[in-house]
Amino acid sequence: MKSIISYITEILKGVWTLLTGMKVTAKYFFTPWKHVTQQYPENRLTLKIADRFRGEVIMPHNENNEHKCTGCGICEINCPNGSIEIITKTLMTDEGKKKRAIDQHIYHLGMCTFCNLCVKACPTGAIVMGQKFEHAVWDRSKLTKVLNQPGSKIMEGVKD
Amino acid sequence: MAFNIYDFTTLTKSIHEGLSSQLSPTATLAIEWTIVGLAYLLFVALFGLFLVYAERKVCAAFQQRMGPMRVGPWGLLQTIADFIKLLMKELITPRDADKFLYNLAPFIVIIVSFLVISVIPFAPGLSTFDFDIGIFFVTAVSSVGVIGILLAGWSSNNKYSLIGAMRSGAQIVSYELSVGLSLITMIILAETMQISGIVEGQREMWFIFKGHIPAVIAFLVFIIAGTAETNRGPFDLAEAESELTAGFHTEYSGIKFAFFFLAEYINLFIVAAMATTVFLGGWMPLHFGDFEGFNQIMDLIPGLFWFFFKVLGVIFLMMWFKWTFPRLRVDQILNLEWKYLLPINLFNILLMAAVVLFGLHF
Amino acid sequence: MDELKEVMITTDEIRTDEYLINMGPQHPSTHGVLRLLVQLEGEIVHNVQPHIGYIHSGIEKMTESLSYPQIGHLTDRMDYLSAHQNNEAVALCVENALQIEVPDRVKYIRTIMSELSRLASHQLWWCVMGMDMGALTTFFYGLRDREDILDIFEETCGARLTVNYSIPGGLMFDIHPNFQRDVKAFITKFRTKLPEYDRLLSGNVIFTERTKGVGFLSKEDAIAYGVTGPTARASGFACDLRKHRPYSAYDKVNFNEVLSDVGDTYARYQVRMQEMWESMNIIEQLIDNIPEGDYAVKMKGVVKLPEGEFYQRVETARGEFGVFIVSDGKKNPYRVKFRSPGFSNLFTINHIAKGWKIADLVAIMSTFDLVIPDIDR
Amino acid sequence: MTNEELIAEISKIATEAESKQGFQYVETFVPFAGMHSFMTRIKEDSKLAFDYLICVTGVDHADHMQMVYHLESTLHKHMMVVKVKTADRENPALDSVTDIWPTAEFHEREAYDLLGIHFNNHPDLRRMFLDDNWGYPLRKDFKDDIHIVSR
Repeated sequence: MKSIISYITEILKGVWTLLTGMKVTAKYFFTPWKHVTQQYPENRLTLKIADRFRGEVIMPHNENNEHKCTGCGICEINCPNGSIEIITKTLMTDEGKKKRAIDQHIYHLGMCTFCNLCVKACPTGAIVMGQKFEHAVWDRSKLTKVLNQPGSKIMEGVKD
Repeated sequence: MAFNIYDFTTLTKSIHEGLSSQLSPTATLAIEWTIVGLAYLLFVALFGLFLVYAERKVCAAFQQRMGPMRVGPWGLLQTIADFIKLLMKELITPRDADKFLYNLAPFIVIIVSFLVISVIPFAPGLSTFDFDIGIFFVTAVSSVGVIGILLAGWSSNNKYSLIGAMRSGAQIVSYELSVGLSLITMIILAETMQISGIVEGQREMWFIFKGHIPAVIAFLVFIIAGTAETNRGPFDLAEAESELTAGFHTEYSGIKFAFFFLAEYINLFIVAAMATTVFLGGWMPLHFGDFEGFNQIMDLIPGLFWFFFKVLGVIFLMMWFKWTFPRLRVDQILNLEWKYLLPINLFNILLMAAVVLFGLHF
Repeated sequence: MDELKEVMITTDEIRTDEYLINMGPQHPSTHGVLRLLVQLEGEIVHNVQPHIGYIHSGIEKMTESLSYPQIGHLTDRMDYLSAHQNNEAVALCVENALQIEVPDRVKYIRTIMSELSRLASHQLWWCVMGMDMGALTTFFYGLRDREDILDIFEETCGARLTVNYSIPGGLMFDIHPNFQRDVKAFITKFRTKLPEYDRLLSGNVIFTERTKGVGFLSKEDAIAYGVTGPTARASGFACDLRKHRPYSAYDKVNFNEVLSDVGDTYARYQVRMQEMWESMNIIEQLIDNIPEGDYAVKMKGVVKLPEGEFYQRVETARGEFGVFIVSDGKKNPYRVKFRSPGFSNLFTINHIAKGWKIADLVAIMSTFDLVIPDIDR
Repeated sequence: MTNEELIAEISKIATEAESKQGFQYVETFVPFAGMHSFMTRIKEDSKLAFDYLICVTGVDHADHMQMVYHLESTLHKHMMVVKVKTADRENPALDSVTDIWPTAEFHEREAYDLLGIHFNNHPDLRRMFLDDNWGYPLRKDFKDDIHIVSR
């Protein structure tokens, strides 16, 4: 007799645990407006990207097309996977001195691991992390970018 | 030709009379067969597509998602797009597969499903066969489907498929027993095995209410065993994606896979339709004893709606199971059948016999 | 325990031929590109041989040509679910070698971040555990709650998974002004969600039947095989480094080491569930008390370690993670070895899963919480 | 047990081993001939009881290979490091400690795979990550012009 009672209570307990589980899912089934899905391309305008989000390396330019990069190459040294190449040129200053300046700051987005070490190491704060994250392109060569805009100059008073 | 949404007998009769007045009896029969066959094909295809869509939306709602939203408004055309994709996919046959059996298996599975649908009464006048051993026919034919699954697993020449098929074999053969016994419980109450007779017997009160305790137990057993029969929900051992990748249909692609897929959903419909017919009064509206006004309002709703309303309710219950519970292990699934469902069922038959014998039902 | 072992089915009477099955490299339950060569008799597992190396990325070789701050960001990519703890291990090892004492603020923030990533990792483990057992709904509930932690990471660290937040000498950034508010909101919310996990899965009779008494690992075997983390603590091996060898701010908090002496799949499951509660306790103790101060020590441009050998152990979500640096005084390490918890844990699978069914093998595998890049490195 | 006591205890059971206080832990150098018996003794000695092998690392020094074993006692909670040098660099061989700590089997396989150190009496010494015809990539003289690009 005892075994029959335990047999029945075992079944009832088991069924009870199943019903508790079903209650949890039912709660969500009957509140379908609480869904967590985000419909990505449609919600683009309302999408919140954190300010610190590391999407790509960019070099901000001011309205006079000036940047802060001196071409020192510290970011190139700090990059763990060789995504940055610095090509410098020599300029003559007004006093007739030779001065090193950036010619091309080449950035291979395809190789970048977004570790932030270049931005952290930059002595003049010339490069920062941008929040753009939609980088898909059809041609891999488009992932190699030149960060300094054509014809740009270094800002007044930035020294390395 | 008067069209009565409450009773399709006039419609079918007028078609029959119209045809036989023009043609010879053989030709009439041939045309009628074609019409019925096409009607079933169309129904299965559309209802299958609908069920796939419904399953996706239901499971999405359980999981706090939105489900398909891209193809068509609210993703309504998603399953159609998927079906077109399946039609266009390459049919792959493994090199060392048993070609004949490999190609035969999906057809066995789908033909069996069609056979069982033929006895289900959708509404007054809307059923094809009405044997005096209808229930017996359902249990007999539906157990043939397992042969298709076994063949699929064996002939694919894939170890995962074979394990899946063997699990499925053990499972379906065991659960046949519970399905059969729970139906027998209700036959004691209905006193007939003819499906139209069973539905007719529920005009005043559905059997699940009429038979109270034993009927409710039989209903629960039937739903559990039926879920196991369809290889769904917590009993999807034969597919068990996290263990056997896709089980018995691992090697199938394109339309052959679609057959298995469709058969699964038709079987879902069959189990729900049988539960509806035997326990929930088929197309009969809900009646409560002496509440005349209430009963008359219920009568206004056509039988076809009642039938599908109840079927979808049962299907929802089975989907709810599937999206809540983890999967059982193969020995546990057999334990559940032989140690729990079968003894309960046998006891329940005695209980039902006593209830009927002493007239304790309502 | 002996009674439970009798449940194991022995088929001495009925014998069929053994056959081999390749589970993986592409298989839903190996959680990555891991291949298990399983020797089966019917459904019963006779032998499991893990084959690894499909995503071996040679991180140990790569580190030999990188500077110390650069090593850290590679460890994100090993055990990507414990990315912050891995970063912390490298940072602590270098700081230890250079005898740098970081400010208390750094220690507190590192501890909070470690616990947050442990929570996120355990949440994902719970999702996948449910999915391996066939309950697909768990996956979405777990991911839903994990999203909050990842948002906190994104706000403060700038990345969701490969955070690279702890660097030698401190942190990459100071915490975001909203950090404390968000973490507290998350803890409040998750305290109501975690019981739901229990109602949905832990209590479920099907789940307990499938996990209780399945896949035993004894304490002696756990130690002998070098199993660590929640997997070992479920067998009674007290190996929580946060408790026994505290680093960062773990000596300032009060928490329990979750232990169980059963050692079956269900115990491993429960230990992880309880650890989530403990992690929340730790975070709550620290979050309001983050001291003011600098978020990093000023380091030299080129970090050079003194000649010698340095070893640092931390507790990640999967177990003991070790960094062993052999330095010859140059700016690049001479040799770096990462002792990954998954590596040692994985190879007990043959020992544990022998004699159980395939379905149990899947359940046992998922309680190991394997991350394949962590094993392959 | 403090590190000084540990050094004294180790020298008591093994005279051939020379121990010193390293940067963090007690470091013991053992000649390769007696390493297996030394390892057995430190595991079985009740005062030392080093039953947990944390980490096994192979290091390629220019003229020899070195295996570094990080050990902990789960009972006494003390740690030590055992270092063993191989005689030969090109074809290094050592005794396997798999029979003492089963976990060593896989760490040794890894060392064999990446450094080419052969372990005597190892039950299953196969390559772990790489193909049989690869070199030993963690050796300092390993060259692979196709896969390794250095700046």
